Amino acid sequence: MIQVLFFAQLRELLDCDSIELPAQAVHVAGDLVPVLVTARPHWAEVLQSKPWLVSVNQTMAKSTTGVNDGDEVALFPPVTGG
Amino acid sequence: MIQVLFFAQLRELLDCDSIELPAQAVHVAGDLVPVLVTARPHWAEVLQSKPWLVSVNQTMAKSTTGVNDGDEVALFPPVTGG
Amino acid sequence: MMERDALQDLVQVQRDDFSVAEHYQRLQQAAGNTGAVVFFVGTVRAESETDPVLALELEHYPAMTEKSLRSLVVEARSRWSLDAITIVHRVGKLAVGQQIVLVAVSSRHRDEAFLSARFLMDTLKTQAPFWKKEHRRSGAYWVAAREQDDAAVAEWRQGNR
Amino acid sequence: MMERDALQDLVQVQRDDFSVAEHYQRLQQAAGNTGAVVFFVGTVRAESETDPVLALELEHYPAMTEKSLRSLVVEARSRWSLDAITIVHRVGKLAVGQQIVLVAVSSRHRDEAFLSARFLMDTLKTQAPFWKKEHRRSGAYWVAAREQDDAAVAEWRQGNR
Repeated sequence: MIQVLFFAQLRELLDCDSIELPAQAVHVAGDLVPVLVTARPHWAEVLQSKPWLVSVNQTMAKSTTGVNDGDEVALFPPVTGG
Repeated sequence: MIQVLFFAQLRELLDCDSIELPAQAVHVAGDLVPVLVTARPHWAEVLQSKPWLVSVNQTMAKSTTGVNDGDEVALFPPVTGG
Repeated sequence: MMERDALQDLVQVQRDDFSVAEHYQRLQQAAGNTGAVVFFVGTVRAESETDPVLALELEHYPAMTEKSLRSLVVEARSRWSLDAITIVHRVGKLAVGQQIVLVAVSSRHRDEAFLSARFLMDTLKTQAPFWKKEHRRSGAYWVAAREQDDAAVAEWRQGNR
Repeated sequence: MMERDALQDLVQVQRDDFSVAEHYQRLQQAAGNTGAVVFFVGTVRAESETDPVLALELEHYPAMTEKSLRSLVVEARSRWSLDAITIVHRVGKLAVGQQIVLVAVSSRHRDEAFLSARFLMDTLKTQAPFWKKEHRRSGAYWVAAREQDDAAVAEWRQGNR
């Protein structure tokens, strides 16, 4: 399984902290949004409204970054700390 | 009269904190070294060894900056604070 | 939640306030008073007079935050010769005027201290997983990322800062 | 020997040590916690292991020193939007590790705080009438001005920093 976490505005819009996805559907970070939309069609509008950032195992990822079984993945808006 | 102050290495090399010069000899800051050399020939070597900085009334001056009776002028090496 | 990189470095994410005086002392001791120290402190601003920010809520991604800050410290050390680095970032709800973040660097030379402290703040703003929500009288709003913050990091990457 | 420019600004030349904590507090209060504070502190370095600096003697031109520092403050305010500025510079004999100079700026935005603090240090180094004499085991030596310090100021004047 792949653990998917949501943060900040995205967490609020989906009203969800995290979900699990079967590992076989997700090969790279760019697969996440389409797989999530298939799993939760009512999230389509929010997930496709902006290019959310993705991290894989707590490191910023590109859409081509590989995702493996057991990984922790997160989706979130651009960061605004400091 | 014009009050001439010396600081740091220049003060040590001349072994002098300050002297007074008659105002009529000095029109601009660039006159200072030649006038001082005339007044104190044994200072010639030190005064002509480097381009010392000049201030007029506590403001950094160029060689063309005017000098008037009653002004306070200073000669010193490049500054090294901070 | 404390992690050390080089023994001289301190990266900390915390709910409580921090003491600039204590961190200044720690940094100087860790670095051996090496010549130049630059400190940056960011505080919560009211922003607007008509609808002022009353408080700021800082969310973060705990498992990732310190990891990402430590990687910025490693990158700063690869760019400049630095003696000690401190990054402290608060999370939770902060009132106007409260301290949010501290970045401090000690180096033998002032240019390196200034550049690296600015680099750490610029990259922290766009790469560390913190999110700000403003609580104003009229409601609560997530802060939008600023394009000039991304531009600043691009300039560092291209060697133009 | 204390002079204020804007009411928020403090320019001070003194023999005694200064407290970073107290000056941080004063600056934040004077500025009204406006968002970004950058502090620079310079300390006496040993420089060499074989013939270390034991102490630094700082001479200045008392009638000119604060006047020149105040003019740098005025120039910084003309370049950036700043809320409060502090410059403290010590004179007299200072042991290795002791604090020499503090430059601190508060601004609404971090870029302006970083730039103005660096500008003040760069210009102070080449324009304020201080001279350093190093006391080493082998003797006492006047510190030579560094060409790169003049180059830094030239870059500011040309708008390249």
